[in-house]
Amino acid sequence: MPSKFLTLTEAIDLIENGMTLAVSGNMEMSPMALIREVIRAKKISLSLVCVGAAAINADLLLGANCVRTIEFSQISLGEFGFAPHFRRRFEQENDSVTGLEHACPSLIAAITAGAMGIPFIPVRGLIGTDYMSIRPDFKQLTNPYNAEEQIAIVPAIRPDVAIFHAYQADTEGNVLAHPSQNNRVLAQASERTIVSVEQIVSPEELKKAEGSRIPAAFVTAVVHVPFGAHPTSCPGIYKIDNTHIRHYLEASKSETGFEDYLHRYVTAPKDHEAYLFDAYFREIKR
Amino acid sequence: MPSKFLTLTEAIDLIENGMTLAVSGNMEMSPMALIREVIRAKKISLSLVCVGAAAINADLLLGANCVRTIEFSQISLGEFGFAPHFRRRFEQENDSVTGLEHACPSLIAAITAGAMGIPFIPVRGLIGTDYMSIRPDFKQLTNPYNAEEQIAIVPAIRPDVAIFHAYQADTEGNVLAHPSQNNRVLAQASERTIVSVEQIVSPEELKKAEGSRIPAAFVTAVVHVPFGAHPTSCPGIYKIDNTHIRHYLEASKSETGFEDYLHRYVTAPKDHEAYLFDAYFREIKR
Amino acid sequence: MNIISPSYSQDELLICMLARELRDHEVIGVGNNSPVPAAAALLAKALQAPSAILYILGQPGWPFEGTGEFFNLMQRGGIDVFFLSGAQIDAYGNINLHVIGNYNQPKVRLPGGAGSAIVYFMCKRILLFKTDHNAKGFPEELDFATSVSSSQPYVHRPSQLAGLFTPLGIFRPAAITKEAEAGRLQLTHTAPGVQAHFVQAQTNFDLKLAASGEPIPETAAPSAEELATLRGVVSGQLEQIYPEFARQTFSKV
Amino acid sequence: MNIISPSYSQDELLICMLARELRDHEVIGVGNNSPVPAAAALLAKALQAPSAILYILGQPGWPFEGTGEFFNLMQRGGIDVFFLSGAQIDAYGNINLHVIGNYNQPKVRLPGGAGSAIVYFMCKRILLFKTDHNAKGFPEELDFATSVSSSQPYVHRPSQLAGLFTPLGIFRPAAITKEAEAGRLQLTHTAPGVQAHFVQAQTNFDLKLAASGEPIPETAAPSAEELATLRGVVSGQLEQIYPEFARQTFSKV
Repeated sequence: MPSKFLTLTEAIDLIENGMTLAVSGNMEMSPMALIREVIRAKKISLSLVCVGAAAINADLLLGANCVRTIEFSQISLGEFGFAPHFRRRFEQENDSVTGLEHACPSLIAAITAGAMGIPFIPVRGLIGTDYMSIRPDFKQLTNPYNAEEQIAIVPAIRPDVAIFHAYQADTEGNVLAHPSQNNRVLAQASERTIVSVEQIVSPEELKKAEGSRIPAAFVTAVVHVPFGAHPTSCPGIYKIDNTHIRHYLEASKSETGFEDYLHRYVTAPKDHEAYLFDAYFREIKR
Repeated sequence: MPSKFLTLTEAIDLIENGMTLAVSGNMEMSPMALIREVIRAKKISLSLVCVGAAAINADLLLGANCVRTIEFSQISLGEFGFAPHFRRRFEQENDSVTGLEHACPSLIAAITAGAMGIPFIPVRGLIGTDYMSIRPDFKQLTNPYNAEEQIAIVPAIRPDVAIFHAYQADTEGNVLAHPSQNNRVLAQASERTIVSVEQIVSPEELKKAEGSRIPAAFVTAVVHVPFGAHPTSCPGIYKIDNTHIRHYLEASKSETGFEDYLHRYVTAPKDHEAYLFDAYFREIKR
Repeated sequence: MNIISPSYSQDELLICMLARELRDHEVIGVGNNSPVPAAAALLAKALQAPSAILYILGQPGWPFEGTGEFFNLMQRGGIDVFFLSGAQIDAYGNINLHVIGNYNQPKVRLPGGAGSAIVYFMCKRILLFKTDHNAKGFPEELDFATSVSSSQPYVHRPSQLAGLFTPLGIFRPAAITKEAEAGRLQLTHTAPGVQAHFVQAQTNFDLKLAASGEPIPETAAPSAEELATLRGVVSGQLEQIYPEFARQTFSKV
Repeated sequence: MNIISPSYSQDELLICMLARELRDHEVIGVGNNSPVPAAAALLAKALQAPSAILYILGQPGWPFEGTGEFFNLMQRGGIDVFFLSGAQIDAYGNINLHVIGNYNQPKVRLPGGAGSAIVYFMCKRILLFKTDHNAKGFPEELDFATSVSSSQPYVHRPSQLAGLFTPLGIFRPAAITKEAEAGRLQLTHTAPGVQAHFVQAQTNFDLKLAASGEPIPETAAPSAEELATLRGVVSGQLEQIYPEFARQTFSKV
C-alpha cells in the first residue's frame, strides 16, 4: 500500500483542475497551507464546497482565481467582517464565479447523504424561502408518509477531494480533528481526503487525545504541517493572527495590493517554513 | 436539573406500556439487566426496535411476553444458533407478535433519519426483494435527480425510549460505549435514552478511554450496573457466559422450563446482585 | 457616542433585553458570528436560568460531532430557543441575509443565510435581533427572503417568532386573533429614553402606531446586577469565543 | 464424519475456495454470524492478499461508529467484496434467509436477512457460499426472496455475483452472452473427489450438466501451506471473533 504521508506538493497533486474540492474551517482550523499550495500549483476551475460557514479559506481561493463554482452557506471573516474577494466577485457584473447557496444544516445534510451513498436527502425548513428559487435542484415533495405535508429535498454532495486541517495524525493515518468542523462526515463523503496536521504521534497517544476522531479508513493522505492553519487559529495551540488578517484585508482593497500579497505569501516563499518566517512567525507563537 | 443517575427501577419507570423501545446489543453488549427489569416491571405491548442484529436481548423480551411488535433485521443467538422464542412465536399460528423486517443498513438509515428529524430516507438495494411486499411502508420512488432511476425510501424510526449497555459513564453523564453498536445515533433518534454502565468515572478518565463516545446531551439516565450485560459479553471485561446461554436454550424448550428460568433469574432475585449470585457469578469472573 | 445613556452601551442594552427572554431549563442555541446572543445566553445562565443548557457555536467543549449533530438535534426539535438577525427585517419578521439589491448583481453581497432557513422553522422560540436600528434595515419588502417567519400549514413548523429586539425597542408579532394584522410586528416597548415616533422614523415599515393609541411603555434599563454580571463573568466567558467583541464592548465602559 | 478426505474438513475446503477468490488490495467485508468467510478473508490476507483491507463485524479495533458508518461506506461503493449465504439459494443466486414455507406462518422461521438486501446490490463482487450442500437448500424457487442477484436497469446496482461456493463445488453465473441462461449458475468445478452427477443429486435446481457436455474439473484440495496457515495464524485470529467455531473447526484436526 502506498504511504499516506505525503508532502504538501505530493498531496495537492491529487487535485485536478475542474474537480470538486471541499474545504472545512473558517477563522478557526482552515487548511491554509494546503490552500496556498493549491494556489501555488495554479489549480483552476475548481468547484469549491465550503463545509460549514467559510471564511478566509474560501476568500483566498476566490481571490486567487482558482474557483469556478462555490457551494456555501455563509462566507465572512468572522469578527473581521465581510470577506473581500467573495463580496467583490459576487457584486461584479459578469463574474466567472457561480454561487450555489445552501443553509448550513441542509449543506451538512447533503454531505451526509454523500457519505451515505444516497442521491438525495430530505431537510426541514427551506420551503417558502428564496433558496427554493435560486436552487432549482432543491425540490419540494409531498411526504410519502403524510400526504398533507410538503418537504424539501436536496441532492447529495460527493466531493472529489476534501482538504482540512487537524491536530494530530498517528503513524497509521488516524486523525484527531477539531470537534466543530464536520470533518468526519466530510471525509466519508469525499473520494479522497487530504489532511494537514500539527503533529504526528503514536497510535497510543492519539487514542488518549480528546477531539473528533477520523479513522484511517477515511483518510487518503496526511501532510505534516505545523502552523498549517495560519493565519486562522488552531484552538489550544495558536490564536488567530490578527495582524496578518488586517494585512490581508488591506491588501485585498486593490488588485495590485492583492497581487503583492499573493506573491509575498504564496508564490515567493519556497516552502511552508519560508512562508511562516515571512508571516510574522514570532507573533503567532504567542 | 434532576440527576441522571438512577436505579434500575427508577430508570425502567420511564418506560410506559405500549411505548416504542429500542435496544442495541446482540451476544455482545446487550443491556440484559435493564431488560430483566423491564420484565420484572411487567411492561407489556412494547414496540421493540432491535438496533442491528439482535439476539437474546430480543428473544428474552419475546419469551416474557412484553412485546407486541418487533422491528428487526436478524435475530439469532450467534454461535448458539436459532433464537428459541423468536422462532416459536413467528412459527406459531395467530401469535400476538407482529414482525417488521428491515435490512441492517436500512434499519440504521431509518434510525439515522430519526436522529436527523426527517420523516424518511432513501436507501440502496431493496427493490426487487420481498421486503418491498412485506413492508408496504418501504416505498419505491423515481429519483428526482435521475428520472431513469428508481430508489427505495424507508420511514424514520424515533423510539420513545432507547436502552443500551456501555462501559463507562462519567459524573456528568457522558458515556463510553462499544464501537460496533450504533448507540450514538440511537441515543439521538430516541426521545429518552437509558444507559447501564459497568463503571462510573471522572470526566478526565472518560476522555482518555477508547471507544464510542456519547455526549451527556443525548443521555437521559445512567444506571450503574456492573455485569449488566450478563449473560452476553462485555468485550475486554467479561466473556459470554456459555453455561448460562446453554441453560437458557434448554429451559426455553418447554413452557414450564422457561417459567422456571424467568422465576429464577428475573422475578425471584431481589436485585441485580442477587441475580448475579444465582447466575454463576464465579464463572463470569473468568 | 451613546445616544441612550452614558452608563451602558446599546449592545449592553440589547444583550440584557434578549437575556430577559430566556427561561430556566431551556435548551438555547447560538449560531456563528453572533456575539450579542452569545452574551445574552451567558447572562441569562448566570442570572435567572442556571439550569439552561447553552450550545454556542465556537464554544470550548463542543459536545457534538461537527455542527451536523447539533443541526440534527435542532431539526428534531431539541433546541428551544435560537437567535436570528437580518440585514433587512420586514414587518412580519422575514429576514434577508443575502443581498442588498438584486440577487444576481447585488449592490451589497452579504455573507449569506447560514442556518436561518431551517433554524427559523425548527426551534420553538425565535428571538430576532438587530444590533443597529436604521430605517433601511426595516423595509416594507425584502430584497431576498433568506428565511420567513411563517409557513403554509403543509410545512412542518413547530417554531414561533417570540419578538424582535433592537437598541430602540421590542416588537412582538400581533396575535393571531387580529385578522388583518396577524403576525405583523408591533412596537410593545421602547428602549429607555426613546419615543415611539423616533422608532417609526428609524423604521421603513409602518409600525401603525396611531392604530393602537395606547402609550408604549419603556423597557427597563440594564440593572446594576445585569451590568456587573455582563462586564464580569460573562465578559470573561465570551472572550473565549469572541475576543474582539468582548474587548470592544466591555472593556471601555 | 468427513465425506471428502480425511486430511481436511468440508469447512476448511470451503474456506480455502473462498480465500482463493480474494485479491490483494481489495476492501473485503464480512457480516455477522459468518465464521467461514471471516476465516477466508484472514487466510487470503495471510497469503496472497497482504494489503487487502478487512472489515469483519465483531473484530477487535472496529474503526467505524457503529455498523452505520460501515454500511454507509458499503452503500457508497467502498467495499469490493462481500460474502452472502442463504438457507435457500436458487439457480440464479437469489437467496432466502427468512422462512422455510409460507412467510406468514412458516415451517421454519430463520433469523432474517441481516444486510443482504442491500449488500448484494452494492458490493462490487459478491461471493455466495453455503456450508452445507443438500438438495433442499438449492430449490428451483425460493420460499422468500431476501435478496436477489440481479436487478432491472432502473436500479443502481454496481455489484456482480462472482460465484457460489459449497463443499461440493464452485458455480459461476453464465455469461451474459448466452441469452437463455444469462446469470444461471453453472457448475465449473467440483470439490476434490466429487463427481458432477453427485452434485446434481444434491441440488434441486437443474445444473443442466448434459447441456455442456465437457467434463468438469476438480478444484484444488487445500494445500499444505493453506492448511498450516489456516490452523495456525488464522485460527488464532478467528478465535477472538468466533471462539466456538475456531475451537470446533481447527482443534480436532
